[in-house]
Amino acid sequence: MNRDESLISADKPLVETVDLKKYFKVRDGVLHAVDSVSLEVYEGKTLGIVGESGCGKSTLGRSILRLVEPTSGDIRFRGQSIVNYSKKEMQEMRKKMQIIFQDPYSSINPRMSVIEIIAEFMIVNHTYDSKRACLNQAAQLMDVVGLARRCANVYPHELDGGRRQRIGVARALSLQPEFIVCDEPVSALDVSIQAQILNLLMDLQEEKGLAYIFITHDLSVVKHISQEIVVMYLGKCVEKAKTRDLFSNPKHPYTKALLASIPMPDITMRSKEIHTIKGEVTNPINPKPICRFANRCNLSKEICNQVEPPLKEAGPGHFVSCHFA
Amino acid sequence: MINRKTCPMEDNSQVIYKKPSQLKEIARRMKKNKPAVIGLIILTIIILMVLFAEHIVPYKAAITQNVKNRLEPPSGVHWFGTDGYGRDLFARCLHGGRISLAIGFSSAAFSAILGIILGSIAGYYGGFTDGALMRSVDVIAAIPSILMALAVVAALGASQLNLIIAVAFSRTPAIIRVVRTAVLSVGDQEYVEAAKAGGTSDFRIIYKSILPNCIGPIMVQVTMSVAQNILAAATLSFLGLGINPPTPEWGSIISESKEFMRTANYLMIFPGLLIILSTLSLNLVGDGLRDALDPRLKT
Amino acid sequence: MWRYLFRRCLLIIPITLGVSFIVFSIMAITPGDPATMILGIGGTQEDIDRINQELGYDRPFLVRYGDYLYKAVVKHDLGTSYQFKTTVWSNIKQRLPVSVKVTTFSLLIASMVGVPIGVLSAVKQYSLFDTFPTVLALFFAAIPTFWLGMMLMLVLSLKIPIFPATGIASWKGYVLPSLSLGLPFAAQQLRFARSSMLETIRQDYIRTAKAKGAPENIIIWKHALKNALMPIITIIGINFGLILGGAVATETLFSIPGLGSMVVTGIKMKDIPMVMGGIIVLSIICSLIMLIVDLLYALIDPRIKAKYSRGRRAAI
Amino acid sequence: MRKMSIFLVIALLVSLLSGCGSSGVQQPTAAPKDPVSTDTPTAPKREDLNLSVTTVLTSIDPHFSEKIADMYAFRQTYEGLYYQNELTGEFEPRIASSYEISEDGKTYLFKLNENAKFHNGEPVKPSDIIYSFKRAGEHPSVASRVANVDSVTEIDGSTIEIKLKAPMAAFMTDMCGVYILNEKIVEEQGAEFGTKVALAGTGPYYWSHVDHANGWTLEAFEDYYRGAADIKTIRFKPISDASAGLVAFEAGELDWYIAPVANWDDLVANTEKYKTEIVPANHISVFVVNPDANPALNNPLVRKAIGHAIDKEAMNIVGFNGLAVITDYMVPVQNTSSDFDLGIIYDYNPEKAKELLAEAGYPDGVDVGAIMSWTGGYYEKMAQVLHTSLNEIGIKCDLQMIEQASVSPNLRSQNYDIATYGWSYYGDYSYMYTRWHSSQKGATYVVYNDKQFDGAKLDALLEAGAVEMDAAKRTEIYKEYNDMFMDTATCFPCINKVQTYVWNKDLKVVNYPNFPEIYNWSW
Amino acid sequence: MRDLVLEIKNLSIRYKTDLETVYAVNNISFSLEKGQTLGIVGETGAGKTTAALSILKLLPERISQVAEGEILLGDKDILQLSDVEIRKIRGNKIAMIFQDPMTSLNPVMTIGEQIYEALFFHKHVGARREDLEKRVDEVLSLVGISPMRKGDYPHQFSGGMKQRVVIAIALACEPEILIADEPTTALDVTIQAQVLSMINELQMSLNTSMIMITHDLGVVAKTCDDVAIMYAGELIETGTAGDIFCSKQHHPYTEGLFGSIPNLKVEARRLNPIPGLMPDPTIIVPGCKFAQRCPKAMDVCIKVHPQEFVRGSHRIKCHLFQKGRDTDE
Repeated sequence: MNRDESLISADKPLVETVDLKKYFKVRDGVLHAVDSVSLEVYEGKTLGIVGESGCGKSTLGRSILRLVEPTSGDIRFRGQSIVNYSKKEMQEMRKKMQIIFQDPYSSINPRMSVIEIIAEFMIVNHTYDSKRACLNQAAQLMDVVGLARRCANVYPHELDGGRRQRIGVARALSLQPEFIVCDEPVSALDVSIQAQILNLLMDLQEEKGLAYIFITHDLSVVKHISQEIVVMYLGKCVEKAKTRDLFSNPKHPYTKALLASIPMPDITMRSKEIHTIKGEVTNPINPKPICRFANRCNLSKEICNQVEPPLKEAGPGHFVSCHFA
Repeated sequence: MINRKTCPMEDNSQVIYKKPSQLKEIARRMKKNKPAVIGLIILTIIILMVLFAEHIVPYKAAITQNVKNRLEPPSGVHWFGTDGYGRDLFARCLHGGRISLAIGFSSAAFSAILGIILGSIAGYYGGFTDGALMRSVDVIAAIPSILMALAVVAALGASQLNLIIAVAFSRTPAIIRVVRTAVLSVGDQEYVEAAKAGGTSDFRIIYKSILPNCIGPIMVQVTMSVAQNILAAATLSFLGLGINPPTPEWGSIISESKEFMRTANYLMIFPGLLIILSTLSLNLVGDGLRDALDPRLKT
Repeated sequence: MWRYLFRRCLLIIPITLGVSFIVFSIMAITPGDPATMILGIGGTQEDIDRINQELGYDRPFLVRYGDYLYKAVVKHDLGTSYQFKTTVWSNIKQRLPVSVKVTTFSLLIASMVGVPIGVLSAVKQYSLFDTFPTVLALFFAAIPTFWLGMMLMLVLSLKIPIFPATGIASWKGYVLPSLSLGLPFAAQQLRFARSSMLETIRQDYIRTAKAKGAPENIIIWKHALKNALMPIITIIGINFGLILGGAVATETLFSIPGLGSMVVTGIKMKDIPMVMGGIIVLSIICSLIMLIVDLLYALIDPRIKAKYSRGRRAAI
Repeated sequence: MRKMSIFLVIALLVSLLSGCGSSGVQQPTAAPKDPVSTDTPTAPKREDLNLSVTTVLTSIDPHFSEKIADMYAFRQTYEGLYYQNELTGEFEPRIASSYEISEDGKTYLFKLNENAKFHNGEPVKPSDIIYSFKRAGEHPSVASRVANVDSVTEIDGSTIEIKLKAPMAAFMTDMCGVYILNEKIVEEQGAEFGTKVALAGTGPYYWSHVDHANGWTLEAFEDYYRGAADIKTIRFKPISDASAGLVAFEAGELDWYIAPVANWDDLVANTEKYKTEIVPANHISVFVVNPDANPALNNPLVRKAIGHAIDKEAMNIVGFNGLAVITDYMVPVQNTSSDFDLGIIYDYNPEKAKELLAEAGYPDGVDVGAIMSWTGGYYEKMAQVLHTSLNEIGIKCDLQMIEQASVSPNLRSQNYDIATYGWSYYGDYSYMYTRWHSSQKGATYVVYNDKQFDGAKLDALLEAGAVEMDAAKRTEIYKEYNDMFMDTATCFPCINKVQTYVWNKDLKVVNYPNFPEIYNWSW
Repeated sequence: MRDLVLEIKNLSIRYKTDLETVYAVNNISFSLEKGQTLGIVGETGAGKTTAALSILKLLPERISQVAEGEILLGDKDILQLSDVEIRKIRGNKIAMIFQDPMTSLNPVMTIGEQIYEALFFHKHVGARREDLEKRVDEVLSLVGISPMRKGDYPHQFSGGMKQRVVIAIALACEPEILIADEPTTALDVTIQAQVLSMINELQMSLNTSMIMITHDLGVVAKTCDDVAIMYAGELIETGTAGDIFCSKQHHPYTEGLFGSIPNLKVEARRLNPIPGLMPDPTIIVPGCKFAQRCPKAMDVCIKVHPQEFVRGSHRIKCHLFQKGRDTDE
């Protein structure tokens, strides 16, 4: 199955953002956590968002669900703008959009038992007539995500990270959403468990036709799961392309550096010098309108420190924001 | 890893929903903490004795004056001796404990309820609500609490209820702060965000997701504040702004005994020891609770 | 840093205003009026009305409060005591040093005894050095200060007359009040220092220090203590306020002319200017102490210092 | 953990045992070593004196304050024209050396003592006396003393004429309490007078140090016209806690002390160390009943039942360790103008009280409200005893403890059911006028409206007593008043307080019921 | 010639609490050669960190207990050393880099002071303050931080820079052995690359032996000469990097680890993770600890603890290879 082609055939995006911005006021000024990011997610597909810590990827994911209110820009679900939805409308909306969090230890309430956690959303949304029905449905969801039913009345702290993350998945599924933001769902897990969860997510996608935004800092994971990737740097989208294009032909120097930095479990690569880029990520507080990567970039020229590079199309469906791409 | 003891192999097809209790876990940890157990035993004994005071010594003995038998030292008849009116000190201490503990507990409960409501509102909503609330708290907290309580009692008049209000009023800022801090720390957790994502109402988030998770520090603070309130009430009584006589209360018994310091010091020693015992045991229980609720601290 | 200091000082103003309003309100609902207080049982109703009028007590509450504020702020006049006819300020001037002395001595006892022993017992956890002070601290933390004062008086001035039971004629006069106030707080600070130290010893950087080959005493006194000191300083600051207020009972017991006993008499006598002045000064002192605590933080912890130096606070 | 718990148990036990131990053993004789008694006889003669008072100094303005603590000092520093000896009731000349009364009893002529001087050295001028009387009239706390004064005029440089509005038997007594101040100094200090050192008095001592909180000092006035005092320095120290004060006395910090009655036996047993004396004070404590408070109290039989339920004996024991004097008189028995037999006595008789109650229509008891008293001290104790006795005979009531400052407002506004209160008489039964005459608005505890009482008659008797100059007739009038008054059953005198003085055995003192004259003391 | 600097023999470590006993490290043996890097790989709870801490006797005192074994540094058994003796080794002969740079630096001391301390504790008699300060500057430049910044406090540095400081502290006394406990886990990819390459370079230039503890096979591949794979407190497979990454024979767990990592080169629809979870470390089982999860488990696996299969430098603890020792290629 060629997944990339099926992507092109999809006509309308399920979820899209247009110039989404989220600024925070902080001690020293305005933090541009997400700055004019536009992206589209198609039904049954996965959009990967990659970036290092502090690049705004989590904020982006949360803004799409309006868990943090975006500063400006538009969010559309099936073409319908949801930015100005009231609290009540949003509550309706959230049945269709869900989120899975990074940390399986802090994302589920330690004072509720497993089945309570899974049933909670159904109870508050009155998805079923009775609490009992919600609990029964929750039990079935446990089967779906591969949690033994004997764990139903157990408290989360008695479970390992993998199982806890399964609870998170089950909870996200409980309202039968069409779209899920997966905010680094596997980065806190050991590799063997990570693989279990990745498999689970992909199986569910296939089964239910879910659309994912998959946020991660791990390029190998994002390559594995997504069809299209957005690379973010300091709140900006620096490159957006189909997975295969991005890995075979990265255009932005940052993407290149990222790819080069991944330690591969392969000693044949060993002789190769590890490619490193200088410097470290800073905070996008009161950023100047210049290329945000310029100070770490090998290619940086005068223009990089003067003009902000626009996101331009450098190939079919391949967007990059660099003066030299 | 799974704790196999709590996750027994069951028939997988059957979900037996039960409301599981985490109290058991806390109780188990408390049981391992010997000082806390001792504290709890002492506290229980004191509370039981105070509750069943009427069956041990009738209240009448605490208020019946007998000037012929005044200031008798402790004996088989009067275990703690008699006071300046010839009233049985043991009965007075026992029934006085009722008032003292009632003030301690109910003012703690009062300030706990108020503190939890205001503290969680401040912590959860933040912004202006938080700012306004916390500034008022700053103001009240800037007044020395005993003086504050004194002024309130003086304004409202001395009665058990007013004493409770006064003590609670001066204690509430501390509770609000603790609750707010706890709520703030829990409010950052992702499960709160998850609850929002699931369309849970603010109220439900607070009472279902936030409060249960910060009840630990709050409980500890409240337990400790019972002890502090007993001391505060005793101090108020000692300063003469306490409960109306002849109702006994530990602080006022000590206050009355002051003049007999030289001639009958048992009058002040017994109620003093009772205050110490009850605050001590409450502190022990509070310590134990803190350790039990925060396994991190245990090594 | 200086800007922060300035800002913090400014913050004392609204707090003091708030304090004055609350106290004024409470005093206003306290039964009785100044005139009957001044006259005692003598005098006629006309006299009472006249005096109340002279004192402006017949005016509405808010007018009285506004007047009080105006005089206090613009004319630096905290009013005149109904009881003494003296200015409130002269009373405060007289009593403040006494209160500050007693409080400081108590705090010194509390800190000098509590903190080192607490640290020691944390370091020697599970040994006798830990068990014995901890148990002792548990007891002392549970003792009401006035009761401890009475016991001390009973033993140390009655049975074995070493220290005077009243007054502050010499340094000896300060011993018993300071002990009775200081010891329960010492116990509290011991407990606190101990747990704070235990908490710090568990930190990663202590492990780093150990991995460097640092000797035990350097780890404790150089690495751990400075970090553990932060919460200890907080509690010392809070305790200063508590001692200052809690000194009321002790001052009464030992007949020490401090601010606390002044306020108590004021409350009983409905001497509004006296109560207002006393509590406002006490609350300003409390605020100042908290300010000092904040500054001490900055002295100890460079992170906090950096935070203060960064100037303007976040809008959100 | 285990070690800790074992420690805890042991510590608990030890503390309990020690508690029992120290409480079980009474050591009344284990009084501390008295530093005074160890003084060697060769020690230089002392010239100073340390005293204590229970409250802090209010003011040194004798027209502003009548607080006990202040009066102690006023007695030493200020003088009136005459002085009434507390023990004998005699009038002794002070600033005035003699006086004459006109036939109609309305004009008094005082001859001033030429030697009398203010502390600043100025002689006492008639203008100072006129000024002082005027000033006293303007100060509510002492105004009643000069209420009857019509005018004060200077006759010549050493004679003063005081005209009264009406003849007044107790004028001399009242006048003794009008302290003469130096006009110049008082006016100079203005509003500040009273708050700082002022040499405005004429007494044997002058203020040398005024510190409202820490204590105040008096120095002997060397130029005093009756000769300088033996004791040169008097230091007053406020000690609010009586027990602490006694400890201070025993430690030698005080030379003379009014001991708390609870420790009296203890002190008397140590006569080799201290000297002690009990002096009946001019203070009467009473219960007042407000007949308008509620229907039950409006019933005279109920009030009388209350009167018979007052267990004065127990009150004396509880409140005064049995040292005080039980009284049925409205004024101290040692007072000459009250030397009459009582017609109505409310003795403690619970049976009779119950009968009266049944007679009043309340055989099963009745709720009369609350007994109001101020917190602490003997009033509280008396109230507690009455509370118990009343409840025993079936009169239900509460105890209402309020702050001292709130007592008078409640009494004034008739906002009480039963209250305990008391007063110190200054010498004469006519003092009753200021307490009970209906013109004394505010100060009158019970308002005798004419529905139940003959208020006019009561007032008339008080007025007659005030102007009657003949001692025997006055006694007759007051006896009639007293009988009628007691019959209303609205006020029950209980205890005539005593002063329990204890002092350094080397000190020679003359004790008075109320305030000592230290001028007469010496080492 | 194998020049061993550290040898660990039959080390077993337990944590005893009131409630339970955790068998954290069970009978592990490995050795470290001069100038070489040994990677210890394993998942959370495998006992890697416990093993590493035991080398410096840094295990929490009251609850941990070395049941048996010895740790030989030269001819001395570290476990037998007194407190004073071990202090001379810590930071001097054996240094350690910890996982979280955010918490492993003392927040109230300048970084210069913290590096200086490491030198000060092991200074030679007669070393002057200036000399030590100079060395601090040297070490700082070595890890790529300007010596100008030695008066700064940890909070003024970013995560990567802090880790550099931690490394500087570790390298200050030029230790023979460096133990790096997941040194890059808390860092971003690009920073991880920077730090890793720096560690590699420094190790080369100083000829330090290193134990690299990690859960990331990529990191191991980049940095290690020898690899030990740990599972449930046991070393189940050891060998040279070549043995682990190139050989076809593996412990099934190792295979599972490799199968769990999404490969950047090859596209696969599904990953092949190991099913199930790590066993409860409080329970001792007679057989192979991996047997419960092992797809190739045999009856014998559950009953008998497997012996080590040795093939050159490659050692595997698995029953699969017990019989077929010779049949392998």
